[in-house]
Amino acid sequence: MGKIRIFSAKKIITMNPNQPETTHVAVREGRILSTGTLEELAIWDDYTLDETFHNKILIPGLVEGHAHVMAGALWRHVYCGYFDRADPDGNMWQGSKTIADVIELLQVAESKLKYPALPLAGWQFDPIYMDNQRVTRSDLDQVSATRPVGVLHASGHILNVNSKALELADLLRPGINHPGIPLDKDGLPTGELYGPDAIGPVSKYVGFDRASMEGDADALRAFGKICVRSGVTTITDLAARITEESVDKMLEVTEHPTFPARIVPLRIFMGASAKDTIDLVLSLKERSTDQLRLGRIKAVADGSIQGFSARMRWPGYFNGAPNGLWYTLPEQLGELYRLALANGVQVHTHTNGDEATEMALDTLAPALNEVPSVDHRFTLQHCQLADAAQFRRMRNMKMCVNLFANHHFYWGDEHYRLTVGPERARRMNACRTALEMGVPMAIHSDAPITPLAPLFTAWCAVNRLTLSGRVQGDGEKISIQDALYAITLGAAYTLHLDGEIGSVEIGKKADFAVLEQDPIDIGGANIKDIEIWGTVQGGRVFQAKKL
Amino acid sequence: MGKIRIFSAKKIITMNPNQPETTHVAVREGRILSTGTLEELAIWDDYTLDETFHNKILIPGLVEGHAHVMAGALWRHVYCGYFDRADPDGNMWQGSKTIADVIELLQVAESKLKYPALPLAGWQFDPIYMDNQRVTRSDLDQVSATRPVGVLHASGHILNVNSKALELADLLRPGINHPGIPLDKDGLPTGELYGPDAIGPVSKYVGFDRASMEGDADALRAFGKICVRSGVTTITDLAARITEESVDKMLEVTEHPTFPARIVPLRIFMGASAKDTIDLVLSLKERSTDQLRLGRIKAVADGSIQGFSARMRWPGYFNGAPNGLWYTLPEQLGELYRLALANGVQVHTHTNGDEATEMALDTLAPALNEVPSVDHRFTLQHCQLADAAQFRRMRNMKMCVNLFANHHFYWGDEHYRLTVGPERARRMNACRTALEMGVPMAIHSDAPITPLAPLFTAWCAVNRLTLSGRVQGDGEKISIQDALYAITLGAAYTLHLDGEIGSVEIGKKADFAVLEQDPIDIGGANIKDIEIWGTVQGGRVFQAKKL
Amino acid sequence: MNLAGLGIPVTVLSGYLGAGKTTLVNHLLRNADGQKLAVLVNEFGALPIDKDLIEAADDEVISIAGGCICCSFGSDLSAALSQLSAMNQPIDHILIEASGVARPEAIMWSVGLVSGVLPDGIVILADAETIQKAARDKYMSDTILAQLQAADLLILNKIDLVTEEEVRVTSSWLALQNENAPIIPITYGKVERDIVLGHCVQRIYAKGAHQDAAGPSTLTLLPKHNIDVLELAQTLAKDYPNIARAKGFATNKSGEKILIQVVGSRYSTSIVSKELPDGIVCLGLGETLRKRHFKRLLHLLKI
Amino acid sequence: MNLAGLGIPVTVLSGYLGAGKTTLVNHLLRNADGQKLAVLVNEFGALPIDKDLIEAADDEVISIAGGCICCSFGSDLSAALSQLSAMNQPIDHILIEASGVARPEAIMWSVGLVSGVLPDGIVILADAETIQKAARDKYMSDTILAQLQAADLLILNKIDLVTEEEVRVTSSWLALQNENAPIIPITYGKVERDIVLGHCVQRIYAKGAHQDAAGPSTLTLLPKHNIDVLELAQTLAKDYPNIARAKGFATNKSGEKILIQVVGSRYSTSIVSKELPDGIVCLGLGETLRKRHFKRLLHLLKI
Repeated sequence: MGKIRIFSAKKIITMNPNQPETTHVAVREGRILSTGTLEELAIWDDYTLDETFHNKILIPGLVEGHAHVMAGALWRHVYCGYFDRADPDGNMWQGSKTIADVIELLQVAESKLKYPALPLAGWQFDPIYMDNQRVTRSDLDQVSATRPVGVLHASGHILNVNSKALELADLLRPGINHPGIPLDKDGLPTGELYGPDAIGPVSKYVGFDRASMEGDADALRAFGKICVRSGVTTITDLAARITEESVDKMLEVTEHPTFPARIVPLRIFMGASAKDTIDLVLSLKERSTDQLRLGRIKAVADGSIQGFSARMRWPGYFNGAPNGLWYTLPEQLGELYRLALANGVQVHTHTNGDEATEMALDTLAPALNEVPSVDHRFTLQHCQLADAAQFRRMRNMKMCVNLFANHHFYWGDEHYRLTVGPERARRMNACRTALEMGVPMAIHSDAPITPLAPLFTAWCAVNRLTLSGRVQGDGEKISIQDALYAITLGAAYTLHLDGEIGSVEIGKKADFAVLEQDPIDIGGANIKDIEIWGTVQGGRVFQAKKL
Repeated sequence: MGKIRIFSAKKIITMNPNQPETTHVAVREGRILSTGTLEELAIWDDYTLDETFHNKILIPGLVEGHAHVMAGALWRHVYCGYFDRADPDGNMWQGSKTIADVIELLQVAESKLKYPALPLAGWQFDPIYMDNQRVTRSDLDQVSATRPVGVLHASGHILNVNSKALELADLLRPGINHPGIPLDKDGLPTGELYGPDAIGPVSKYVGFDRASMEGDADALRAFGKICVRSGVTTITDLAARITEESVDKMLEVTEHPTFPARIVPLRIFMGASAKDTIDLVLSLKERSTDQLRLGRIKAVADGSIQGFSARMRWPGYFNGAPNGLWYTLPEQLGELYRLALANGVQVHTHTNGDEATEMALDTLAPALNEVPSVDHRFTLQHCQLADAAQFRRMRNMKMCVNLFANHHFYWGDEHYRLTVGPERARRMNACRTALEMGVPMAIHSDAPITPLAPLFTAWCAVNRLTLSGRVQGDGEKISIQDALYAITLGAAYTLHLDGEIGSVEIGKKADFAVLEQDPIDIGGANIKDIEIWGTVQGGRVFQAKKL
Repeated sequence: MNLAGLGIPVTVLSGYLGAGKTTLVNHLLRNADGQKLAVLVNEFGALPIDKDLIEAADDEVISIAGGCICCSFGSDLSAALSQLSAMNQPIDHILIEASGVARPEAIMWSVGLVSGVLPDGIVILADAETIQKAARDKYMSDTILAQLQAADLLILNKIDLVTEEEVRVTSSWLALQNENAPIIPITYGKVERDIVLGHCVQRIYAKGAHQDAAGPSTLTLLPKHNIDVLELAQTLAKDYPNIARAKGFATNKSGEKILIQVVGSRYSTSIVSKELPDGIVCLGLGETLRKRHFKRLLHLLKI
Repeated sequence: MNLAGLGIPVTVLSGYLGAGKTTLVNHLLRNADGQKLAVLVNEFGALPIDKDLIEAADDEVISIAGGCICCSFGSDLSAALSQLSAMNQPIDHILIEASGVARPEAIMWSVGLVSGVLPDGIVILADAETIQKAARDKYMSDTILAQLQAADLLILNKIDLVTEEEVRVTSSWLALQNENAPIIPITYGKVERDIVLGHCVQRIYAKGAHQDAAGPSTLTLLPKHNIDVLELAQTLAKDYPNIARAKGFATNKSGEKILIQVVGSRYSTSIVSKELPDGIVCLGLGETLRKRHFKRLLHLLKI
């Protein structure tokens, strides 16, 4: 039996209604032995008092229910985003405000590369904030004419490459006939690649190899560091191409004593039959550890709204774009649901458009009738356009939802004027309706699509401000308390982990986010500005500054 | 793609919490393209601005979840009711306050009939308000001695006929031995016929043929007109004897461009086996159109409270009358429920007495355990005497309820002093309990049993006044908002249509009730007095005055 | 048998679900012996006619071997009865198979309002094994007891499934529910056609007074004078519980020819205009009917 | 058949779930007739290869009798195609079996970006019994219609399950959805290999111009002069709807050797560096192709 360590804090917000606030928490064997006053805790046994947090606020370790290890992987490339952002090691990267900034940033990075054949890649480039100026291969040829260079947009749906990259991919030739590859006056591609079909054949030449896009050991380690900086102690990898082999590596990384996060990878349903996928995750599940929770599946029903590939019900896209794409057939999804229910495997389903949500509901309902399950917690991920009637159906089917609250801020203005129009933009990610209809709810960042930062995500759900400063959907705002619940117990519930994490309670994991300010006192408008000192995960202290 | 028409209104109450009130709604292809300010709507595409409603209030088209096409059919006969009422064509019929009034009314109607053999029928006669004076064949012989004459009471359970009608039915003879057919001193029937068994053999001779009682094309058209006058855009025909053949006619009528209502007929479970009934509605379902929604079943467990044929739990009827009648065996109901659940067919069940409600619950529970269904929305119709424990069971079984709010007004005093006594009279149609126990709820008129007028029904649920002016069951009153919800989304939910109708939201049907006054401003005591200009149904404008 | 122009006799058959109504109906159809039966059903469940008996079926009417038919009366019994009585096909008897929720006496009242048909009797079927439990059912108890109380004849089916002692106990219990109706114990729905349908009267003409070898115990009374017909009918109905049925003609003191019908404890008399020989056939239960049991009766008839 | 070094021809096969894609693929593999096929699948469901055809299987590649192979392209089609074209094993044709949600034209665009392979045609399969209902499906309607519209050849499968009249009606409906693609009615997935894969051109060398006994109606055009090759290709694709495929070589007016490929209404021409004899093989639908049907063509070719 390990020794007891009692942490004191200025305030501990427990999310446990029996004792909403306290000042001390006793930890043993990585778990919470008890919370209360020092006097109450002292009677357990001998202890060490740790006063590191005496002037900090402790809250339950935050839970990110929808992110990707890629959020760690991308930092091996050059950050070209518009907003300032800290990398996993805590270096602050200034936002690039112009195309020239981006080119300069890449030139500096290029000058540091050793071998001439090494590719150079940038990411999170967002010309939406630069009057949507286009970038062609001649722009990137300024960075290098000899090594392949590519810059991935924040949306993930556009890649700009230089001439060398095109040449390597055998695309610097006339006669290319692809709607995602615009041609210049000279009949050669401009270097702009639109959509995964066009990006696919080139991305690997500029450095976006499989490891970059899906994560490897280094990426996982970087991912862990980002978690500490954002107060996250449990996080999903929501569309992992896990195999029996890749799990070895993940186990090695996550079991390391300094790895600071509990990873919940969901195997993506793609490229294998429902049965093979279930068999795989059932076998992976057995290999789960405290720090690596395997055995769940992620299915994808449609694409994205801003990419116009989400499936929309009438009247479709506001700008008249044709309806989006199905990524999985209803029949295949139905087979997956039935087999998963029969095998006690949880499935999360990506739906963005409201038609995709409807299809998922229409598909799960008969599966549940056939294979009843009292507590399946099948979760719709994103589910951005669901209306009240759909939330009622989710409640009736005991489903959960994980809404993409960050979308308001980053794309809310685009949704308003381009993709779905004012009315649906106001109801997007309808947190309040979800709660009022009784659907267990979480909110997420989809990192790296938007930065991992649950307190920022909470701020989005509380304020519903768009980048231009408009409140979009006043009726869907939720309270600070509801938002804090969503990023702790709410997200834990969607993973069947609310019995282990999400609140500061006896027996749960000793997972805390360590804050410099009190999220309740600071007020809804300022939650995003709270400074995060670091985390405690499984009783181990991780200070962001010292990673 | 059709043209956009934008309606302006003084105020649009949307029932959508994201945007509870607005001023404009854009309509395309019969559906709501968007709601909001004119500026927001204008950016969709070219539009026509329609200012017909600039000084009116729009609310979602009202949904009547329990009515019968017979409400349209009866107007082909003489209205003999106590209250003033408008017929489908808008002519106001003055209420008959005395027996003499009724006789005179019938005499006038008789004088206009051409052929001597034509029958003459009156309806909605209610001697409850005339000291319960009896009417015999000699009274009606004053109307005609040569043609058959009949007057149906408002309850539908008593028919008065003249001598000629008895003669045609071969009942004007001595030796009749039937408890529903009282005899005069001369040994011949008095002309009063009590109960369906006694009414049955005579009704057809006075003009209450099948078409009158169940509806035909003309009745359906009249029904549609009544809908417009009461703000209703979707309505059930709750005990239809639909066949493959009769659907042809219904389709023809409802598909006509000027037909103003969406009809939801529920096939009655009577005279055919559960399996045959399910097979029939499954085949009918395929023929559904936007305006005619087929594929649901109505079962009947018991009779009526005021007719003493409802099944009561202990202590039974207040006046000591013996317990009522079962209309369907529990075993047959159970078979229907199981087959319906297995085939995804929705069943609504008429229960009036609390024993009937208990039987339906006892029957559905094992069926649901055997054939689980996550979102069946099986609904109890009337369910007037359910207590809190029964509502809790309904919630647990995910059932819905449609309560007969109008009963308070029309029979509340009778229930108090005669049928169920004070305590149960106060809990009848327990709207508040239903909502507090979490049972999705609608309220209804059962037209033609009481007049179709959802705003009046809402008034009944809000005020719970009896005809004598007493508040009966103060604790079961609900708010105006809850009542408005019940007659829009609440009723839509019981029909699985809350995703299509019941609120003014993007994508839903362009169905509105057009009101002269604001139901919120006017206050609960006056909702029933709101003037109804007409409706918009599927984007088509129907002005009551111009029908 | 449209006896003497008085209308087709109508028997109402009821009993709770599982009592054996369908088996009994099929037994009667199989043993119709030249009688043309019409079966009216208000069925929620499966069609109650064995498939091998069905000759043809359209939406309305199912034709059955031997000229019998079956049709559904839905919600309009009067119309169905009127149609049957007006059919070209001669019908000897109408059997209404009422649903388990039916009030048989109400059905019989309705029958009484229709011209061309004649109420005969209410026959209620009970399963010897289950009737007492069924009569305690949470929901159906009062309905089942009311049906038993409405019976003119009670048929206790499936007695082979219980002991003789149990038959006695159940019979006593049934007699408590309805002290007037004779109780007829049977197995497999095999009840004597004559007992249910009362087509015994023609025997008067066919064979005179005698005892059949098979069939129920029969006794034919042959009044030799004009008698008090009403008193005779009452006596047969009330004082001889072992007479299940009696049917025949007698001449009353005013010289009018009267049809007597007795079904259990129900009796009716009707004036008949035709000239027919006097004679009343009685069908007995249990022990053989013998003249010595009928002393008061014989006295009454001055036989 | 890596014709004249232009790359391995790639056919995209698609159609909604249940149209019969798997049966058709297996039929082609069974009747490969010495051709080495590679089948690329992006399968969510069961493996689409009949077990008896499989010779060996590892995680990546399934070897099939007759030197054919099958592999899954997962999410990276380009990589899979590159690998295939670089394999030691010579491959004559690549068939991509696309999933039911696929946009076949998008797949073909991607094929067009890969060196070493050559877009051939998009073949869409439809079930004669279900296609019209499937095309009204609440969710899949627009996807299915888009697939039909993307077709160069439409194969109407399972025509044995419907009447001739229904085949006519369904064919007309298909023609409304895609007015350019020839419609090929078949049963049990049994389509002529040459029609799907277009391996007819070697006949020029093997047998010269003649009519096969079995197989689709064939006509071989042998231009005797340098001609306007583009006009020839266009004419074959647009003006002769009963030509499902045409493939072969001709010499253009500048003296360059040109490969002509026609799949339904899609055509392509490519300059070939090798020296090959001229000749174009046409595969017909329905009635026998005869030279007299091709007057304008013959005039063009100056034959």
